[in-house]
Amino acid sequence: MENKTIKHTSGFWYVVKSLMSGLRLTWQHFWRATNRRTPEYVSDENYFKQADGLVTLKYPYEALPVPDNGRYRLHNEIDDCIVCDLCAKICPVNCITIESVKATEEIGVTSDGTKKRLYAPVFDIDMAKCCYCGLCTTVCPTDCLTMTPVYDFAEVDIKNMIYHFTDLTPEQAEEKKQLLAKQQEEMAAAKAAALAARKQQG
Amino acid sequence: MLFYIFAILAILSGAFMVLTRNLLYAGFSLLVTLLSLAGIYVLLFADFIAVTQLMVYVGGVLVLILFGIMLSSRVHDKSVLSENVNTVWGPLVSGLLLVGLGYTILKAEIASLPWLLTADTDVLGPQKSTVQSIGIKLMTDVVVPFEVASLLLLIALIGAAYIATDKPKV
Amino acid sequence: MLAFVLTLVLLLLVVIVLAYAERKVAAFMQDRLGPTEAGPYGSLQPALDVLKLLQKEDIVPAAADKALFKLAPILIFAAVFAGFAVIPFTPATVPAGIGIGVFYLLAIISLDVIGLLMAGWGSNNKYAMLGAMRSVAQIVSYEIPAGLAILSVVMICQSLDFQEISYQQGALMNQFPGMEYDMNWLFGIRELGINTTTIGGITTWNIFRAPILLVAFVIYFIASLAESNRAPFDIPEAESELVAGFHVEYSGFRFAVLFLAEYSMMVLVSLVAVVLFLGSWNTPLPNIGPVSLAYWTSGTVGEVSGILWGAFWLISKTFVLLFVQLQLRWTYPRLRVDQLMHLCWKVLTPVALGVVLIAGIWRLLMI
Amino acid sequence: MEQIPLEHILLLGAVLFSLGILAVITKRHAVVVLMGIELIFNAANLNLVAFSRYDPSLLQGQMFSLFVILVAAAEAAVALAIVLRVYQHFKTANVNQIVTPEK
Repeated sequence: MENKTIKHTSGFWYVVKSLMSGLRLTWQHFWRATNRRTPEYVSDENYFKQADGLVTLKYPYEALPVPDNGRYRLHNEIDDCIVCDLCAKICPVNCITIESVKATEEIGVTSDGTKKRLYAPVFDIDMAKCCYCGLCTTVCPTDCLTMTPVYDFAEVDIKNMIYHFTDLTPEQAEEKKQLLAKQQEEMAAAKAAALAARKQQG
Repeated sequence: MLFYIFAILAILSGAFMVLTRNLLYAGFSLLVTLLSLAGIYVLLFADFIAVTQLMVYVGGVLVLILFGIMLSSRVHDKSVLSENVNTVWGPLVSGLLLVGLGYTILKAEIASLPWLLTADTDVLGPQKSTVQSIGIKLMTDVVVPFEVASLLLLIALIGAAYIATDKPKV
Repeated sequence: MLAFVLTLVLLLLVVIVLAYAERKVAAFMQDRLGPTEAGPYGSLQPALDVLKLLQKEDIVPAAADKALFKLAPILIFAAVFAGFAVIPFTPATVPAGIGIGVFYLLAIISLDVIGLLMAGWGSNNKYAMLGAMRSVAQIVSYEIPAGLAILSVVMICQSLDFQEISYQQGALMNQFPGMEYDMNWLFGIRELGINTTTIGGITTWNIFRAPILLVAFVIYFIASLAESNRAPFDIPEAESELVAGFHVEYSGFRFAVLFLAEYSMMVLVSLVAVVLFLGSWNTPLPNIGPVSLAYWTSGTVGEVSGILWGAFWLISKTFVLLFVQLQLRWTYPRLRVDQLMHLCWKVLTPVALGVVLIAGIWRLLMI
Repeated sequence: MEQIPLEHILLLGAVLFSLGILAVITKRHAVVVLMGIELIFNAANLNLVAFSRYDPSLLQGQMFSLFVILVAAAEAAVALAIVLRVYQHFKTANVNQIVTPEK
């Protein structure tokens, strides 16, 4: 870089001039206060051409648009979820809690054709803990866990930051658990019967 | 009547100044005394003196005194409190003085002095203010004291600045 | 009593407008929006602020000197408010028209200093104490150049009465009792032979009829900024070092009173500047031949038209000066203490002394 | 305006004067002693102004009191400078403790 020596000028008129230039600057900003920045998307050609004027946007009424693929709040499409628990395992801050109950038979098919064999009586994501790393969405085998462009989800009570994605009511969950227990009992009984039959044979 | 209110205020705050042990309170009660005296000066047709009293005493001397108190006492211990000494003969002397002065004043029957009875008491005159006559007098009759006073002020200023400056230790 | 209430209400109104203007002007100069929510364009914001302050708890620190702490805001406000008593608002109305108004004003402002010391000491807080000490040192110092600048006006006008000084600066001069035959000359120089007595308007403002007073005006304006603790002379309440200066410990109603006193001080010094230098309540428009703009925009003395025109001109000029104060606050950085004292004692005071000397000579040219 | 009786003003002056004397005698802090002296000055001034009312053309009392105020200001400035100096040296502003130790 060019080595420029700073010139120290002094003297009455220099002082007046510098004081005036300061006033001129603030006056110019005051004068341009009629212009306001418009809430435009970054790809808009006007976006970088608003050097003058007020930069504040009145947020709840106006907001800069976010990209369509913005990655903010997590959303789980429970119909497509196979409750594989991968997301909970990879989460670095442990913000996902999943409990699973085996289904007695095949429940259905996700939109990409995978068979669903597990119920999820608990599928909670604590957005207050989430660090928005996006690892859970990468590992999700059925692409049911996604990040949405919603970014304004402040709550008064921090408990409301826990999002419940399960589609089962507690009663249903209890019912499924009992079904599973019954099936397992039956299977155990069948197994015991089969074992006893084999012993008799042998 | 306004004069008696001011007089009682001046005496009470003056007494409080003497009685209180807190130096700061003494300073602020002196403020009340000075203000009520300024009020009395207005009642005595001395508006210029009254405003000068405000300007010099309240704006100057009292601020100096308060600064003096704050700088010459440690803030966080009890040193803004000051003990009284001579509690016996101090009040005695001043009480005797008061009695003597009061006796003299009452005995003198000042109101019936011949030159007071004949004196003209229309101080303000047509201009409703003493400023003009004081200004003229400062430039004519008392011009020498005026100049000497300005010299005195200059000397006091230089002297005070010199005394209070921190001299480098030799 | 009526004058007291009227002045207080008027002052409150002006202060509320000023508080709103300060926030809006500051926002616009920093490319922000400022208050927008309360009322149209946020105009109810200052009123709501006052309401909020009044509802707040009145906290008196446990270690504070209770009596002094409680008394100080009242004393500060009383000192500033007493200054308004001698300001002539219109040709016919002045709350207390005393003959030595200018001198009285200078004296009563110095009462403010005592209140500041009281607040600083009473808070028993090192920041408050430091702020009060700085504030007092600053106000006492800057009273000298301000006083000298005012002195030069008094020498030109030959009066300590604000109303007389006001009348001298306009086309209505000869209507003041005792000045029926006085005359104004262009630039105050009789030898030029141009009589501006009936032209009035801006040609008879003090900064125009004795141009040396323009210098005095600049000196007074700078000193008045320092006296009202405004930026760039706001070291007494320098947020980054002293939190808030002498009013750190105040909250609720007492803080509201201190806030009011601070803004009243700004209004007062601007009013004094307008009255002494910028033609008081006189119109800036001169009479040009048959087009007697000055008379048309002055109304008749003592009637409603005169009162309205006078108040209008006085208040609009005051707001121009207040706007400049606000703009200065958002333009210049804060001065250091030594720079502050340097400016006062080594720049402003000698220049002001020179102005007093020249004003004396100028007065000789005027007669 | 009603005339204030001269005796009452003089009595007020006498009371303030004795209070000032009392402060000077009984107080130990140098600044309070100074305050007592200021009170005495004011008492004297009050008398001067009171008598000046009967001297409208000359105003000698008012002129005198003007100079008294002026001298008081000068005196206060110098006295406080001395008090500060004394405080720095002796670490006290108590007039009874300011004693130069004999060697």
